[in-house]
Amino acid sequence: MIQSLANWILSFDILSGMGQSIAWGISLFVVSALIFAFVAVNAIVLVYIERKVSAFMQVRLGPMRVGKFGTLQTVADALKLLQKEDIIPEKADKPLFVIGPWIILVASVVTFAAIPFSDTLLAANMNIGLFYVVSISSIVVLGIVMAGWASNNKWSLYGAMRSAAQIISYEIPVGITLIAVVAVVGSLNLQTIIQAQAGSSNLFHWIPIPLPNWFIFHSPFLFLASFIYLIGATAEINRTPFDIPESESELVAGFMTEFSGLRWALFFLSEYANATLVAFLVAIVFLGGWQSPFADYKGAQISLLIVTLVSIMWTIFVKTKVGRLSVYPLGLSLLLVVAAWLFPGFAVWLSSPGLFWMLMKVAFIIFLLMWFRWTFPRLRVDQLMYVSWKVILPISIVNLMGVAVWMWLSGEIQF
Amino acid sequence: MIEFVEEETQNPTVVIDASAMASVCTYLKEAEVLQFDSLMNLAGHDPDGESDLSIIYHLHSTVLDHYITLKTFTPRENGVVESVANIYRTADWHERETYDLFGVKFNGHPDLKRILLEEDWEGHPMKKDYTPAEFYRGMRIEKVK
Amino acid sequence: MSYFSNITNAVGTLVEGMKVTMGYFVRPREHVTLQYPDEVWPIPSRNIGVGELDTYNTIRSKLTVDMNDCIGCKACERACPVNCIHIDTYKGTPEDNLQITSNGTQVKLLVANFTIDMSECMFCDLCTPPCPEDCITMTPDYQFISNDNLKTDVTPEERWRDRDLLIYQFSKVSEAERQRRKAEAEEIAKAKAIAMAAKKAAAEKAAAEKATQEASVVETPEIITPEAVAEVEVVETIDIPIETVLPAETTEATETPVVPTQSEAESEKLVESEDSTTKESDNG
Amino acid sequence: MGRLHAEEMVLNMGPQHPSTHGVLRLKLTTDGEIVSHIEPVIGYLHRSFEKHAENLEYQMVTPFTGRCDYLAAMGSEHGYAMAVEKMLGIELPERVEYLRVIFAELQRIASHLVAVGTFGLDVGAITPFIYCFRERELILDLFEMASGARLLYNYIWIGGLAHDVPPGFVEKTYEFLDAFDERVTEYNQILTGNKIFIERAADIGVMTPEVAINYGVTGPSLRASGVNLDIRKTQPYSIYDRFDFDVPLGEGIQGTVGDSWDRYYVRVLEMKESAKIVRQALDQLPVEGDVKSAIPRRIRPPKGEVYFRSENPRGELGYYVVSNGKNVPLRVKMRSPAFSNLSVINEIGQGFMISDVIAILGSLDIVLGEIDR
Repeated sequence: MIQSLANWILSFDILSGMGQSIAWGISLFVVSALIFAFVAVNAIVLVYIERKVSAFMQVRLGPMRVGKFGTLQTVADALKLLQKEDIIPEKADKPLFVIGPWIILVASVVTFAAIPFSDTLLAANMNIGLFYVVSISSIVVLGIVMAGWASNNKWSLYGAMRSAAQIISYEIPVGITLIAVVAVVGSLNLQTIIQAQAGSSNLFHWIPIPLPNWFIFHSPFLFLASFIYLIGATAEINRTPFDIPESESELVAGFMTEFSGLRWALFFLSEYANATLVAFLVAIVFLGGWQSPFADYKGAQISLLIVTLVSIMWTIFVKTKVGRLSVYPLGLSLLLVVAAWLFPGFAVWLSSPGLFWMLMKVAFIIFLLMWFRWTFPRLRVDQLMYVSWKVILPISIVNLMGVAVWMWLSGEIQF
Repeated sequence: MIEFVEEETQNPTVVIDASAMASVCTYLKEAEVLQFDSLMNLAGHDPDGESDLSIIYHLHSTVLDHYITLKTFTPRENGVVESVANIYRTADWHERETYDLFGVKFNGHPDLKRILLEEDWEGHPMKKDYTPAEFYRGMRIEKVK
Repeated sequence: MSYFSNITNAVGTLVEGMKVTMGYFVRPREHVTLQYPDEVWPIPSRNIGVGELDTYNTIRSKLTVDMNDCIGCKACERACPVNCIHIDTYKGTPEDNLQITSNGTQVKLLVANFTIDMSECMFCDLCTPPCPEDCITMTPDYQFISNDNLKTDVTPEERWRDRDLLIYQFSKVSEAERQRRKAEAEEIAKAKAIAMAAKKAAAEKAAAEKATQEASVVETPEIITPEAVAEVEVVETIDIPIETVLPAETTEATETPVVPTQSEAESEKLVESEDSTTKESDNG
Repeated sequence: MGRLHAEEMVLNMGPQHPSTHGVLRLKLTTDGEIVSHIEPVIGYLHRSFEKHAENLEYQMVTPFTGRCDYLAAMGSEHGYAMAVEKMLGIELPERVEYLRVIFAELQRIASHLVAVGTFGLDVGAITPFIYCFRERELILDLFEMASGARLLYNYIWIGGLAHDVPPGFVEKTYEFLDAFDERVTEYNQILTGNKIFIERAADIGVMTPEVAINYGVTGPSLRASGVNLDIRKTQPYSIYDRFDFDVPLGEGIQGTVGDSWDRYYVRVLEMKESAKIVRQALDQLPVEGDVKSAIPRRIRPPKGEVYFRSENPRGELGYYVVSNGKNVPLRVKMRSPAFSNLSVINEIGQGFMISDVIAILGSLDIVLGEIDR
């Protein structure tokens, strides 16, 4: 994207006089600014959505005062945070205290450089994209430890130590589940991973249910891997039920206890940037990235028909409160079916890849994370380690072997 | 040392010498036919601001389901009662409270210090002749009308 | 095997919980939030069968006194556990134009001062039942605050004055009249005290021993009964509330009830309550 | 190689801390995450209720009792009223007794709802807390209908009630009870059975019956240890002997008997039992009866003393009242259940982690207003 932007700048007659490097620099700056803007706006929107989602789950209304339905609430909150007095505790380790939040923010923003938003929209098409994202995002822990140590507060220190232990522990199962996918694709390039998921195929390639050719449906092992990855990633971004570093009922606010105003806002920003990043990775690696769920235009109609039938069956047979939930997918899919049959152009649009599908998948994953957060209690620190080392890690290792065996049996690789 | 008091209270009341409190409670707790294993309440009481303070123990046997009230008297200033905190652990805090509010010392208490008020508070407020100091650490103590 | 059953159990129970939250998420109409200033909680109203207050409700908020019915018996003052009611009464004179209450009782005392300090009130509702004329009541008016009173910079002095906003004066007697009555009463009390002192001196002369004994009795701290408190307090309460309650300017006769220092900024609610009380007193 | 030098750290939890249920301070001696000693420091909310009571008439003490255990004000008032009535020897009208039981049990449900919800909050589940408070609001509505207040009622007076219940109250209470069972199922779905919650609460802070009795622990916390001691059953006061209800005991379904999960679950079950009692009381409630008829004009109990205990939501609430024949009590001592319940925390909390101390504290269900008085 940077290169094409530079080329676009140079394509104007007036601007063509400037050197290649200057155009490159300008486009570099523009793209970074865009990414940062995305992260900032994303956080503001997500905070609002999170508050609304939590409110609805808790039979409340959530923010309602600022703007229509409280839509401007987080903007107001952000402005308030910016105005706040910048407090640095007297006994704090000042340089670390100042740097800490910025490291966290930078580490989480920089990862977006490798994330493909659509087939053309990405900052840098790296051939080690996945590796880059995973490794850079774990720098966050450095900032957390810095912030916790520098605060000179016992609660902060506890939070930082817990966080360090937690993030490092969960790196491993997360990495292994990602390796399973990489083994299937044979590339670390995120675009290549997405392109490998184009088209449609049967569930696990042999159960005759037509589904998009996403890796979540590739094999039972990758199906499992996607959930393991989701769990591990939830832990890595310190969200409930793994939010022990900032568990507000135990450690007051964990490593953020002493922070206020802008610095605290940075933590918030990076928290939501991380959540988005994880959602992006799940979408890219397991849910086909910017690929459409409807492989082609006939496929769109058939898939929608299936969703409708399932929803109808569900509504008829499951007569609980949850059963009534199927009204929503039913209504939506019926609408889409009718639209797709009436307007073939709409069906074509549905089946074409693009930013829309990417963001839909990301939104779904983020909603899932919010759903977790507002339902579950929090694990204890040793239980967290137990889950990581004794449950998720063995399963992910077995899973990796299973993927290899599956590929050997299905003939995708030969020895 | 021990005398029975017949009042219109629901439980039999026994008045015990302050120095014998611990041994009596040990007996009450361990005797087969008594088994008073639970100390329900320990209350200090200042009847009028002149006469001796009294400490009242309400015991209950959860096994045999019967009740007894023990009563002991102690001088207003520097009264000492044998502590029962080692017999009934719940007496630990109750005795601290009584010490805090009445100034009665409990001999043999593991950690006798104020519990509800600050360590450096002057006086023991539940005594009838208590008058608060003017200031506490520079803060004016408001007088109750 | 328990390892795997644990994992399946965990997944199963977590999904169970997620069903509940999702169930509520898709039914947001069941929310319980009340958007307070726009929507107001319906105050349960009921019949408590007291005089005109048939459909009165039990909600316990601001105290109000119907001064036309008050006979100055001080029953409420005695019943108050936190001493937030202050009443000064003086013997009625013909020019006071004392009326007959709605219950048909002839008022005999001039209630020169009737303040209720709502900042001290704990809404226990113990003052209303003892009232023989049912004139002190708790109203459902719970909105003591308004945006108009908001101040950004509040000095400690002003904060104290804000508290004064919660001290309500119900007596219709003017400040000047009150001062005059107070001075009169003090004079009488002084004369009485002189007489008492003379008597006492005589008694002392008669029996010096007995006098010393009496003094010691006075000094011993006894349990102060509320009656005693009330008797003692009359003198005390005369000067304290009046200074804090009414600023010096408002020396003119004021309408009931006077909410002090509200001349500039006054909430709608306060105006309403004032109006309603005035109306009531007019009717009575 | 030098040996790694490690020493214990003193951690001040509170008085300003999200999970100490008020202004409680716990001095934790920690070795890493493991807590080796807990020293509760109380008194931050001390208002000297007992000294107040010595200067007020008997009836005027009632509002102060409600302010001690502010989550179960009806229960506190009920206990105090019964203590003074016992001294006075008052026979109460039937209707008063039934209404008092209804309110005390509704209050028990409300109080346990807070206990259950805040325990969830302590282990990190925020949503069940809100659900619990939603139901509690319905109970508070009922209280508001009857007394006019939502939290501190001063409704149960010595010898009667402040007002009779309004028309429609009985129907509304039935309505609440009908809906309530389903809600409890919901809590069980979202919290009680949740594997993470069980992991956090089961086998944590195990209290043996001996320790519990020795420390004077009462109420649901004691019954969770398997001791069948409910004053409503063993020494029925008021009219509790007329109702058919069970006393739930801790059974160690998820771990050991007397662990935090048992303490939690006993409360959940007790809410159902209380609902049963309320339903029976409503069925039997006499229609006629003046709730104020037995209120004495002047309350001057004869010289003497009484220790009256009742089953408050948090345990045995005892009032030791001494009268000298005047209209002001000579001494009112409140034996607050939470005071004794909290003192056990050092015994059962040692060797657990910081997070567990929070869970244990939540499972003990303390109210600082009552501890500090």
